[in-house]
Amino acid sequence: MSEHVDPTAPLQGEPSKSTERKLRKEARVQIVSYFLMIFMTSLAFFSIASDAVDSSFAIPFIVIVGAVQVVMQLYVFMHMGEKGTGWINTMIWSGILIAALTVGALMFLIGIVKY
Amino acid sequence: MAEQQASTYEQLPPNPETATLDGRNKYLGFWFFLGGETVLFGSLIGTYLGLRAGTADGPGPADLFHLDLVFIMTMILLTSSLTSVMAIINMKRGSHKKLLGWMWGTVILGAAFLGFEIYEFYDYYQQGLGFGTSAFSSAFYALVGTHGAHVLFGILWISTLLIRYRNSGITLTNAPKFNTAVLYWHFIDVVWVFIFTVVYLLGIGG
Amino acid sequence: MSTAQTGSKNVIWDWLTTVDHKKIGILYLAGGAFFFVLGGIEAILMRIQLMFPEFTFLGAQTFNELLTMHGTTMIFLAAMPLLFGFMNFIIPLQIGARDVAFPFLNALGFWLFLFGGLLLNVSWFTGGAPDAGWTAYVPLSSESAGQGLDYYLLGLQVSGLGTLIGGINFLVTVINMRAPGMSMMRMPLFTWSSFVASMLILFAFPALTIGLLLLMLERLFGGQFFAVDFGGNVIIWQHLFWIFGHPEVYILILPAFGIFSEVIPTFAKKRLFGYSAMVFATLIIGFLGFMVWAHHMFTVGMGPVANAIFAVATMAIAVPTGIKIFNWLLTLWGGRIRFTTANLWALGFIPSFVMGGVTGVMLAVSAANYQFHDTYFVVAHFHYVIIGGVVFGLFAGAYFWWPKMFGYRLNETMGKWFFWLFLIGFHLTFFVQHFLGLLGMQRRVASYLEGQGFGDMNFVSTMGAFLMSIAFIIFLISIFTSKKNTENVNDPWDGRSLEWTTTSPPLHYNYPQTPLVRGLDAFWLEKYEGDGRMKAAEPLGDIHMPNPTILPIVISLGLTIASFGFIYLVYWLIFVGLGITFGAMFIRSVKEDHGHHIPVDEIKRDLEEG
Amino acid sequence: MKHFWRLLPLSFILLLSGCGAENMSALNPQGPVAEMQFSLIALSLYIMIFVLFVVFAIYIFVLIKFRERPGDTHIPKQVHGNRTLEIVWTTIPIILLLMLAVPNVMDTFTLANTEIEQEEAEIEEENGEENGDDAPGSVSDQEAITIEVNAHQFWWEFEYKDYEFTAGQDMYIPTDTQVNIELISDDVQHSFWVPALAGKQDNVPGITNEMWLEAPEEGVYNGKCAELCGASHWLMEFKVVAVDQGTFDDWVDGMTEPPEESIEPTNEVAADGREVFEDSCISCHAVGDEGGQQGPDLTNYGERQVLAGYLDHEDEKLEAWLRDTEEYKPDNEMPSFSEDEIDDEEMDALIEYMNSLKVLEED
Repeated sequence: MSEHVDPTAPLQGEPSKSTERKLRKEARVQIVSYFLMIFMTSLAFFSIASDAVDSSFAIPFIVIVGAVQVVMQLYVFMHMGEKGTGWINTMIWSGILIAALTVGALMFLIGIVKY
Repeated sequence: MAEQQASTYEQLPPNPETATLDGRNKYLGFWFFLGGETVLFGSLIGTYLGLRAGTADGPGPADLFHLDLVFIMTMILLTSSLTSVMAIINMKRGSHKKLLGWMWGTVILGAAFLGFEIYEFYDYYQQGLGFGTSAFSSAFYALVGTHGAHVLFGILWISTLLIRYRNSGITLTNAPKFNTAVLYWHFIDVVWVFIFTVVYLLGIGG
Repeated sequence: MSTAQTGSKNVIWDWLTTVDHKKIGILYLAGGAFFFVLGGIEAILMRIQLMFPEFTFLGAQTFNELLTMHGTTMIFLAAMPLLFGFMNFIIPLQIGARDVAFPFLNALGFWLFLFGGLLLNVSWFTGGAPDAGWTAYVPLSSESAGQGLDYYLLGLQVSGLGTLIGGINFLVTVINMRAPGMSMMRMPLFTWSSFVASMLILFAFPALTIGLLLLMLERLFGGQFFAVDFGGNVIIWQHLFWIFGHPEVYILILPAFGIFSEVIPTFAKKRLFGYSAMVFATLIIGFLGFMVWAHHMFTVGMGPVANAIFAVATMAIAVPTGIKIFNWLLTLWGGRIRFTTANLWALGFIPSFVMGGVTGVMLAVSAANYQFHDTYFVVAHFHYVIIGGVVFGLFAGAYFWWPKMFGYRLNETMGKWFFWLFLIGFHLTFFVQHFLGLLGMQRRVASYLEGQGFGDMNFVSTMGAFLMSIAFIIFLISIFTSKKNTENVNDPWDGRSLEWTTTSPPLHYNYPQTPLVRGLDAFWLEKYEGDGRMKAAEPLGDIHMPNPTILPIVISLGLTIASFGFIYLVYWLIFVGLGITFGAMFIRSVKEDHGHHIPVDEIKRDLEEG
Repeated sequence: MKHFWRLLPLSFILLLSGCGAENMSALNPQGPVAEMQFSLIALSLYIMIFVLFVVFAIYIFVLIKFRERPGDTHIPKQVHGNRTLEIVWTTIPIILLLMLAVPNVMDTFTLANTEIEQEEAEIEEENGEENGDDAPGSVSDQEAITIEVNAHQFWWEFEYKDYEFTAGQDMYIPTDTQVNIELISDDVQHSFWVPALAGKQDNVPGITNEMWLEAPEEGVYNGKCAELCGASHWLMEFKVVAVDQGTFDDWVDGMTEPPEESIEPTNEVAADGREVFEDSCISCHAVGDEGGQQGPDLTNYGERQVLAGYLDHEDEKLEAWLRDTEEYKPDNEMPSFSEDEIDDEEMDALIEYMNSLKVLEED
C-alpha cells in the first residue's frame, strides 16, 4: 500500500460494456416494477375507497398487497437479492420478524382480551 | 487492496459505492441500521394498532382520514423512490450531472410529500384531533410524525450532499454517501407503504 | 488530502479526541467502573436499610430512588459499558484488524454513553432521582412527580443511542475487518458471542427507544398512550420495555460467556470442546432471547394460552445454555487446569451461574411463577445470573486481559483473596433471598414488618454484601499496587488467539503486518505446530489510520444540553442543543477526513524498540 | 396421579416451611391453588436439584482429577468435540423440561379457569378423593362467590359483588368455597398476593384480571401488594379472614345492614365520636350506606386485624396515625388531623366510636 490513492478524485472513464448492459436492463426493470407498484397501490386504494369490494375480502387483500410491495421495494429498488447480501438479508428479515412479533404482541396481548 | 482501485482506471468500477473498504463498511452498517429501524417502526405501528380503538369520544380514523389525499402522497413518495433509483443507475454510469438531477427530483418530491403531510396534520387538528385528545390521536401522530421526521431528515441529508458535491464529480468518497442516502430514502418509502396500508386503508376500511 | 496528525501535545486532549479502539475500550472500562462503584454504593445503602425490620436508616422515597438507580446504573451504565470496554479492546485484536469499522462512531458511542449516564445521575442533585424501578412501569412512572423520571427517560435515550451505534460498529467490524484466513468459524468465541450480542442490541434497543419516546411524550407533551381514561393502555409499555429488556440480559451474558470460553481453554491448555456447538448454542440463545419477553408479565393478565406459550419457550433456553455448560466442563476434562485468578473466576462462574440458571427454569413455570413473581426469589435469581455470570465474567476478563491492556499483571495473591471473599459474600447475600421470597417477602420493599420472620436472613444478606464490598476494595487496591509486575506480559498465559501475538500494550496500529490466520486458535496453532510466529498476510508498508477528532464529544454534549431543555421544557435550550449536535454532524459530513498514513520507517522503528 | 411428587418426602422444604410467619408462606400452602403451585415448585426443584447434582459431580471430579500438578508439563490432547455427548446433553434436558412443561401448561389453564363446577370436578379427580365415587356433591354444591378487589395507593377495597357491599382492608371469605377474584385498579399498578392461599395476579388500571382461591381452614392469611406502587408499597398489606359459612353469612348481614349502634350510638361518648366522625371522616370513609368511597370502608373497623394496614390495633396507635398519617404511610392520601381540628377529647370519643364499629356478634 505504498501508493496512496486519493479517494476524492473524480472518477473518470466509461462503464464497461457489460456494466452498461446491466445498467440498461436494470433501469427497465426498475421502471416496470415502479408501475407495478403504482398499480398495486391503486388497487388497494380502490378496494377500500369504492364500496364495491366487500371488506372481508378487502382487508386481507390490502395487507397482502402491502406486504408484496414491501418485498418488491427491498429486492428491486434496494437490491437485496444481489450477491453478497447474505448478512443484509439476515438482519433485515430478523428485524421484520421481531417487528412482526412486536406488532402481534401489542395488538393482542395487552390484557383487553385474554388469550 | 480495495483502496488501490483508483480513479486512474480506464473503466469505471461497476459499483463505486462499495469499491473501498470504507464504502463497504458504510453500506453494510447502514443496512444494519435499517434492520434496527424496522423494529423501531414495528414498535410504533404495534402501539398504533393496539391503541387505535382508544378514541375516548374524540374523532376516530373513519371521521378524519382523507384517503384520496394520502393516496396522492403515496404516489409521490413511490415516484421519489424511482427517481432516486435512476440517480444511482446514473451514478454507476459515471454521469455526475444526471445523478444530481435525479436526486434533486427526489428532494422536490419529498418536500411535496412533507407539505401535504403538514397540511393533513393541520386539517386533522382543525377537526379536533389534538395530540393529547385520545390514545388514538397520540399514537397516530407519534407514528406518522416519526415517519415525517424521517422524511425531513432525509431531505436535509440529501440536500446537504447535493450542495456539498455539486462540483466534485463522482468519487470513491461520495458514491457511498449517495448510495446510503438513497437506501435510507427507499426505506422511508417502504415504511410509508406499510403505514398507508395499516393506518389509512385499514382505518377507513376496517 | 491525507493529513498527518500523529502525536498530540496534550494527554487529556489526546484522550478526548481519540478514535483508537484500544483507548476507547479503556475509556469504557473506566466509565463503567465509575458507575459500577456508584451502583455498588447504592446497593450497600439499600442493604443497610434492610438489615433490620422496620429500620429507618433511609426514607421510603429515598429507598425507591436508590432501587431504581441501582438497577438502571448497573445494567445500562456499568455492566454493558464494561463489556463494551473489553469488546472494543479485544475484538479488533482477535480478528487481526487495525481498528474497528467506524472509529468515529465508536468514539461517539462512548461519549453518548458517558453523557447519558452523567445526565441520569444529575437527577440526584435536582430534587430527586427516578423512583419507579428500572422497569419504570406506567402509570407509576407517567404520574411520578418531579423531574426524576424525565432524567431517566432522557439519560437512557442518550446512552441507549450510544449503545446502538456501538452495536452496529461491532457487527460491521466483525463482518468486514477480519484478517485473511479468519473465517467466521475460526473466530474466537468472545468475538462470536459479542457479535451475537451486537445483533441483539441492534434489534432490542429500538423498542426501548420507542418506549422511552412514548413515555417522554406522555410526561412532557400531553400524550395519552398510557392514560386509561383517554383510551390508553398501560401494558403496551411493559411489552415495549421487555421486548428490549429480555434480550438486554442476553446482551449482558453472551459476551461474558465469550470471556469464559477464552479463559477456560487457555488455562486448561485445551481447545474449546465442541466449538461449533458453542457457536450454534450462542445463536440459538440469541434467537430465543427475543421470543420469551412476556415471561416477565405472567401475572399481568395476558391469558393462559399466552402464558403457556411463553413458559415453554422460556424453558427451551435451558437447552442451549446447558450445552454450553457441558462444553465448558468437557473442555476442562482431560486438561491441565491452572488455578490462576482469571481461571478461578471462570471456575467460580460455573456452579454459581448454574444455580441462577435452574431458578430461571423454575421461574419459567408460569403457574408457579404466580408465587415467585415480584418477590425476593426473583431478586436472588437475577443476581445469581448477573453477578454469577456477567460480573464474574468481567473479573475473569480483567485478570485475563489486564497484562495485554496495561502492560502489567495484577497481583495473584490479592486476586485470590478478592475472589474467595467475593464468592463467599455473593452466595451469602443472595442464597438466602430465594427463601425470603418463598416465605412471602415481595421485592422493592423499603422495609419489612417485624414479626414476619424476615429479619435473620436479611441480616445475613447484608453481611454478605459487606463482604463483597471489602473484596472489591482489595481489587481496587491491587490495580495500583501491581504496576511493577511487568515481566512476561506479551503472552503470559500461553494464549491461543491473535491478541497474544501483539506487544503489551499493543502498538496503536495493533499489527505492523496483518496476520495470516491458518486455523482456529491461530496463535496456538503456530506455537505448537509451526515456528511460533504468525505469518504475515501483507508486506510491511505504510499503514492508514483515522485521525483523532473532538466532534464526538461535541455531538454528545449537544444532545445533553437538548436533554436538559426537554426535562425542563425550555425550548430555546432544546434548539441550542440540537443545533450543536446537528451542526457537528454537518461539519463531520462536509469536512472530509481521510485519516493519515504511518510511514513504514516509523513502523520499523517501533518494531526495533518493541 | 399428577401430583405424586407432593407425597415425596420434602424434608428440605418442610424444614423451611417451619420458619417464616404462619399463614404467609408459599411453602406452607393452604387450599387447592397454593397447593397446586407448591407442587409445581417442588417438582421443578427436584428436577433442578438433579441437574445441579449432575453438573456439580462432573465439576468437582474434573477439578480434582485434571488440576495441574507440580512439574507437569504435558500438553493435553486437543479434543474437537464429541457428537454422541452433544446429542445426550441436548436430549436429556429436553426430556426433563417436558416433564415440567406438561403439568405447568395444565395448571396454567386450571388457574385461569374460574368456572366452578368444572374446576372442582377436576381437582376432585386429580386428588383421587377418598370417597372415590366422584360424588359431584360435597364441595361443588357450594356456589362460588365473587369479590372485586380494587387496589389503591395504599389500601385495598373489596366489593362483594353477590351482596352489593364494600369492605376495606380485611377480606372475609367462607371456608371451602371457591372465591373468584376480579382485580382492578384506579391509580397505579398493584399486585394481589396471598402467599399461603394463591400466587399473585396484578391489579392493572383499565383491565380486569381474574383469579380464584379457596381456603380449607379458618384463619387469617396475610396478603400483600407485590408490585412497586409508590413510597408506601411495603406497607400495603391486607388480611384474608377465612371463616365458616355461618359466620360469613352473619358478617355479610352485618356489612349490608350494620347494627343500629354503628349509626346512632347509645353510648354517650360514642355518640360524640359519631359526631366527630360525621364532621371529619365521613366524606371519605363509609359506615354502612353512608359516607364517601375515597378511603376504606369502616363498617367493621372494630373487628379489624390491624389498622392502617399494618399497625397494631390499639387506641394509641390509632391516635398517632390520625395525628400524622404521613409519618406512618408516606405519600398516602389521607389527611392528618391536628389538635386544632380534633382536640384530645374529641379524639378519645372518635376512637371509642370507631372501636364500637362491629358487625359480628361478640363470642
